Amino acid sequence: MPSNRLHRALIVSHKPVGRGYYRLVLKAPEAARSALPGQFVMLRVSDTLDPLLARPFGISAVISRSSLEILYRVVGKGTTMLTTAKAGQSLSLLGPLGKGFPRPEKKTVPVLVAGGSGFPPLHFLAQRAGSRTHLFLGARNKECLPPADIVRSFKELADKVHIATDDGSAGQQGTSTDILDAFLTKTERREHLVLYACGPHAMLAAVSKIAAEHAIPCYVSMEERMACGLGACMGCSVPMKAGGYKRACKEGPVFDSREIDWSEQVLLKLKR
Amino acid sequence: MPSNRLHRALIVSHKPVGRGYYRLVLKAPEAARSALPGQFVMLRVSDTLDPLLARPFGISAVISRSSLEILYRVVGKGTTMLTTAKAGQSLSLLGPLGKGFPRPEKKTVPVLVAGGSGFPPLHFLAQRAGSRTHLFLGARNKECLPPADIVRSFKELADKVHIATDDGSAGQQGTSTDILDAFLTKTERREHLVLYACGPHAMLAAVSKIAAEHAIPCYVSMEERMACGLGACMGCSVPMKAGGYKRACKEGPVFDSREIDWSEQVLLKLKR
Amino acid sequence: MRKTKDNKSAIRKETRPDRIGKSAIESPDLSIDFAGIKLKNPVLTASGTFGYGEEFAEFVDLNKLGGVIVKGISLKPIKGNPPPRIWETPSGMLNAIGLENPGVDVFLNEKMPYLRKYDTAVFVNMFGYSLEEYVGVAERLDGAQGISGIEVNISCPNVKAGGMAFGTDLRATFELLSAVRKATRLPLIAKLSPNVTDVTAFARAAADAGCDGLSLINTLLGMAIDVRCRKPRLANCTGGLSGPAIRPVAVRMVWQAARSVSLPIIGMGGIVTGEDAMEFLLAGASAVAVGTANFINPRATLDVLDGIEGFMREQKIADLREIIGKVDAG
Amino acid sequence: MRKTKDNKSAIRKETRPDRIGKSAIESPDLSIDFAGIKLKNPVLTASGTFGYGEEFAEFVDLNKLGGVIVKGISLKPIKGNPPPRIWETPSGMLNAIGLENPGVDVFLNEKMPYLRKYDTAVFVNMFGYSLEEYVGVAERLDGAQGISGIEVNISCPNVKAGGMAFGTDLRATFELLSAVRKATRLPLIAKLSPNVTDVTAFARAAADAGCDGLSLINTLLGMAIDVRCRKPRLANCTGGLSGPAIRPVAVRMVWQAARSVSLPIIGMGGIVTGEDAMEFLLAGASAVAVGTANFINPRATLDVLDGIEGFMREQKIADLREIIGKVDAG
Ligand SMILES: Cc1cc2nc3c(=O)[nH]c(=O)nc-3n(C[C@H](O)[C@H](O)[C@H](O)COP(=O)(O)OP(=O)(O)OC[C@H]3O[C@@H](n4cnc5c(N)ncnc54)[C@H](O)[C@@H]3O)c2cc1C
Ligand SMILES: Cc1cc2nc3c(=O)[nH]c(=O)nc-3n(C[C@H](O)[C@H](O)[C@H](O)COP(=O)(O)OP(=O)(O)OC[C@H]3O[C@@H](n4cnc5c(N)ncnc54)[C@H](O)[C@@H]3O)c2cc1C
Ligand SMILES: Cc1cc2nc3c(=O)[nH]c(=O)nc-3n(C[C@H](O)[C@H](O)[C@H](O)COP(=O)(O)O)c2cc1C
Ligand SMILES: Cc1cc2nc3c(=O)[nH]c(=O)nc-3n(C[C@H](O)[C@H](O)[C@H](O)COP(=O)(O)O)c2cc1C
Ligand code: FES
Ligand code: FES
Repeated sequence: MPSNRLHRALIVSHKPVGRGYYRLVLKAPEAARSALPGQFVMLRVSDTLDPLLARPFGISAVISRSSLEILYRVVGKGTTMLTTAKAGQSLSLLGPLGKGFPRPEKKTVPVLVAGGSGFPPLHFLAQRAGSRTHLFLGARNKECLPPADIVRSFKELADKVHIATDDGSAGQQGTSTDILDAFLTKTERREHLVLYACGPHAMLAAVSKIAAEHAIPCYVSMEERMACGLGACMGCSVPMKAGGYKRACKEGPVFDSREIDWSEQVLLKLKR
Repeated sequence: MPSNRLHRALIVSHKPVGRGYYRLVLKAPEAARSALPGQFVMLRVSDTLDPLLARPFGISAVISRSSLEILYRVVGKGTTMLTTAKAGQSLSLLGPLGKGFPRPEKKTVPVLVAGGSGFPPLHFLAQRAGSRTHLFLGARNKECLPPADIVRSFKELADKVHIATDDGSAGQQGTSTDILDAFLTKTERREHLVLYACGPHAMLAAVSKIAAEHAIPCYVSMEERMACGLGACMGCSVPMKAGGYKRACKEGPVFDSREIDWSEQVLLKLKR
Repeated sequence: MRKTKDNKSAIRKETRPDRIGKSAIESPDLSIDFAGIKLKNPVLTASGTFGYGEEFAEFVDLNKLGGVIVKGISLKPIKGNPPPRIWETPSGMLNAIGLENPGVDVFLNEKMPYLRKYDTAVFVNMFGYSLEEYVGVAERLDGAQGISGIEVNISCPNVKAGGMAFGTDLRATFELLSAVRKATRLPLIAKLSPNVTDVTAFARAAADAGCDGLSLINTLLGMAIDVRCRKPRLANCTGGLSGPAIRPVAVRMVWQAARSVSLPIIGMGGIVTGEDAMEFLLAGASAVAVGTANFINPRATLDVLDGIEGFMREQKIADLREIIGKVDAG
Repeated sequence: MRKTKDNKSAIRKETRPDRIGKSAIESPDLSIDFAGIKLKNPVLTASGTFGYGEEFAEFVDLNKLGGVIVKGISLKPIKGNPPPRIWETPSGMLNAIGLENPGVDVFLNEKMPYLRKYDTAVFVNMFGYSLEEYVGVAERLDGAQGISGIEVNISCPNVKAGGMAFGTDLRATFELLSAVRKATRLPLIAKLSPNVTDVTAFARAAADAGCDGLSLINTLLGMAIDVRCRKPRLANCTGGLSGPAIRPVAVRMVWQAARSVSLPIIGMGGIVTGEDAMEFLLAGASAVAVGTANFINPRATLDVLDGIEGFMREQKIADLREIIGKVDAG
């Protein structure tokens, strides 16, 4: 019973793409075939026991019928180690995992909001959602934006890319939520808009609030710490308004923003 | 106070050389300059915490004024990981460590006895000792002998290379100690012979016994498990006939075979 | 599969003369009788690391396992601790899940039917916040079908009351296990805490209370701090350390316990490979459980099983009894 | 350097108003007053991992360290355990050296003169096989020059009598430390065993016995087995687990102890980097000791020191007091 979600994935290419990011293309035909925007994979960065756990990464694109793309930022031990993996080697890959973004309906105008390193799953969504898409990108400064190539790719895929930086070094000065709010306020026909957001918790809470104020549906991708990715360890819990927790890896990572208990969430997680 | 024994050593070349061995050439000028046959280095095989400890390897040759050679056999986690290090990368190297073989005197005829993967320090000794040297190599079968290139190099360096295999698949049938004993028995002028041995403990004990029977000086290199290589952890102890222990990394790894308490040694260590 | 509980204390099974010799080694016998429960092989899943089986059925044919030990069950549903609940450490991880579970009734109605479809032993890990709750769960499990045994968790470091509070007090351990013993006829396995000075005293208390086996070890109590935020990495502050990092402590405790009581032991703590499992068997465990390794490799249980079988072949060992407890400790 | 022991229980040092503000952050103040002993900085060497200082002098300018804690010393020379004495484990190592040492007289005559040449605090780790031996060593050290304090090892897991036998029994701990207390006027630091159910009880016993500080943790008792030879990897059978693997347990115990007694603590267990050290300081340690890391990097102590200093600069922390015990545990 070899599962079709556990793979030795061949590294097709692996290159730095600027601003601290790497682009990793993996050959994993079954995963590539079934992957949906918003889903993720767990990658083991080495065969040693330190680091021990696999790392979760969103799928940023399906490149061909057999390959998928990961865009990752080097932030710590695991991602640093991952950078040394060479094309031709293979990595243990588990996925696709989780539930993706609900598929935009025909008339929907998807509004994507990315903060920090939350853009990869949204890139895949843009790839699938077609040209009506709006993308909001926010960062502290120009250097913290996604790699220039990715911004370009977004510009090709989407109708419009709106950029904001705290210091005004690129796009408008402000946060992505500031310019999102302004955009929503001035947009007249809001009934087809749906928000899809991924980024730090504080930003997701803010987006969620704006969505509620404008009465627009909003889906957020919650990047929690994960051990198993399979719903077994109960480590990736997201607090629900209705009480209790749901698992980001199984019932998520994408949730309807109204389901989530943002008060507790924001309180506890201001770190990220 | 940067010590001249702690280095980031550049990998000059790193290749498999057959029979499960790799040849690693490291640029470490200060180490190369001062290294003596019988000394060793501690190499960290990766920057992760698993495997945690550095691995000890004898110096098998000094290649140039700035480089030294390590010959290692892939036996476990650390050596497997080491095989992935590429020329151009650098490794943390501590050494040269320990006391080497006492330098053969002018008239000495060095008789080298290598068992298992114990030949690398003897290769360096052969390199320095000149052409009077005799070498005895023993292994279970042909495939367990040192790599063919190394055997060839020994043949160039030494006066005579005597080979024995348990199954007779190369050289004479028997153990290296069998043919050593026969050689010593038939050699008439034994007063200039000095034995230098490296290999499994059981073999060293046997060589030591033969040396005593023939009243020939004998130096053995004791490859104990090591943590620090610096005499601090007290982990690498060798039991002494006079009582107590000495540290292989500091007072050794080379000892006069008469100093060692072989009874306890053999009893406890038959595993290796 | 019939799950008998006669001949309780025995780890042994009848000798089968027809399986001795060369042919036996080509297909070594991995079956064991654990406290009267027949297991196909000694590889189980550690509680809390394998869900209720279903989560892993895509990767592991549950029929191939010696048994499944399910995530801990309590009388009422439990919400668990707030996140963050996990943190990675060198060769290990900390968790403070807080025993989130749907409660014994939902477990019996929604999870057991799935597990009953398989021909594998099911062990239900359970706990309570009071002696009465422990007894309550045991009573409900007693009547249920398809349960091979109960693993009583008296060692969870992640809940304030209950859990470890019982498992680190000798008298409380004895009283609790005695009460649970009265509440069920199912084989009882006490899961001991490693966070004690002398694990053998607790092993003896479990034996005295009438338990049929021991599980050890649960996680070591640990803590990690985010030095920039100056906050614990876990919302619960402390958590349980598991994974390869703790294996030497686990092997030691299994060895100590095996020498001090005659109960069969399920050994666990950092098992990733067949060789790791062999260490526990040699130390005296009759079975092993794979925990954290399931997270890094969903097929870890089967890899461990293959590893044990391969090892037995290589070493020409026909029967597990030639291994269990056979370390030569001088 | 003058080593005073006035104002014993204090971890504090006088405020220096001239060092507050921006310039202070550019060169943060790492000095501390540990139990009345002035240390240049909080980085010490863990006993048994740094020899008697000399072994590392080639790599580390001892004058730069907060202090050196030497390998454990006993009344008479001790031969130690037979080999094998060490074994590597995931992110850790087991050792059963058996406290090999040349005895207190040789130490004072041959090792101390070397250490006295340096302007760094020297702590002598010591132990005995009986209360009388502990007292005997303490008496000899009391008269000696250049010793800043005594670290009493009541927690070595590798000797049958003595060591851990004291450290896992509350009453024995109290009696032993009280007796040693009477035998010397030097600052006394009790090195506690982590192999206990409740480390805070032992911390209190040490405080009650008049100790001036605590060291924790010593190694966790562990075991590893060579599955092919069916023998323990260590001739001593069990050994002490150290290294990054045990860090979460160590941080937890320091945190627990710091909350239960007011004695200053030397925290240790798996420290490799400055950030690792910061975890211990935030958990409540006033100083840290680097152990196993010295084996994988002989300059580890200085790297840890640089890491702490760099962290303080980055975080604009002028003084260690802004860190010690400052974890926000909710
Ligand atoms: C569903 C999901 C999708 C993700 N997609 C992407 C992606 O497409 N591209 C990308 O660059 N990153 C993504 N991440 C984050 C990525 O998993 C972490 O950056 C990575 O695990 C860090 O590993 P490390 O060993 O380098 O860092 P560590 O040394 O482990 O930690 C460095 C920092 O990263 C944080 N971190 C560690 N593990 C996780 C984790 N599992 N989830 C979130 N934060 C973590 C830590 O809190 C710490 O602050 C995703 C995370 C999740 C859960
Ligand atoms: C002074 C000295 C010089 C040495 N010179 C050489 C050399 O020139 N070439 C060479 O191939 N090997 C040499 N060795 C042996 C080499 O250190 C080990 O083979 C290596 O450490 C194994 O690492 P590993 O992680 O691959 O094996 P592991 O997975 O750690 O263990 C595999 C096997 O190797 C044994 N082993 C592990 N560590 C050591 C150790 N430190 N010393 C001895 N045995 C060990 C274990 O007991 C085990 O049986 C030398 C050892 C010493 C002490
Ligand atoms: C995420 C997680 C959840 C756990 N939940 C439970 C539990 O509910 N009940 C229990 O007795 N043990 C629980 N454990 C402990 C494991 O069953 C096991 O005893 C421990 O993790 C050591 O084994 P390992 O190192 O192989 O993981 C849990 C462990 C982890 C990592
Ligand atoms: C090889 C070795 C020898 C040790 N010897 C002693 C000792 O003599 N006295 C003592 O109190 N602790 C001794 N220890 C324990 C250390 O001082 C320290 O408490 C422990 O190793 C945890 O720190 P670490 O993980 O940084 O090594 C020894 C540890 C090791 C690894
Ligand atoms: S990561 Fe394990 S349950 Fe979600
Ligand atoms: S290896 Fe540490 S003393 Fe020899």
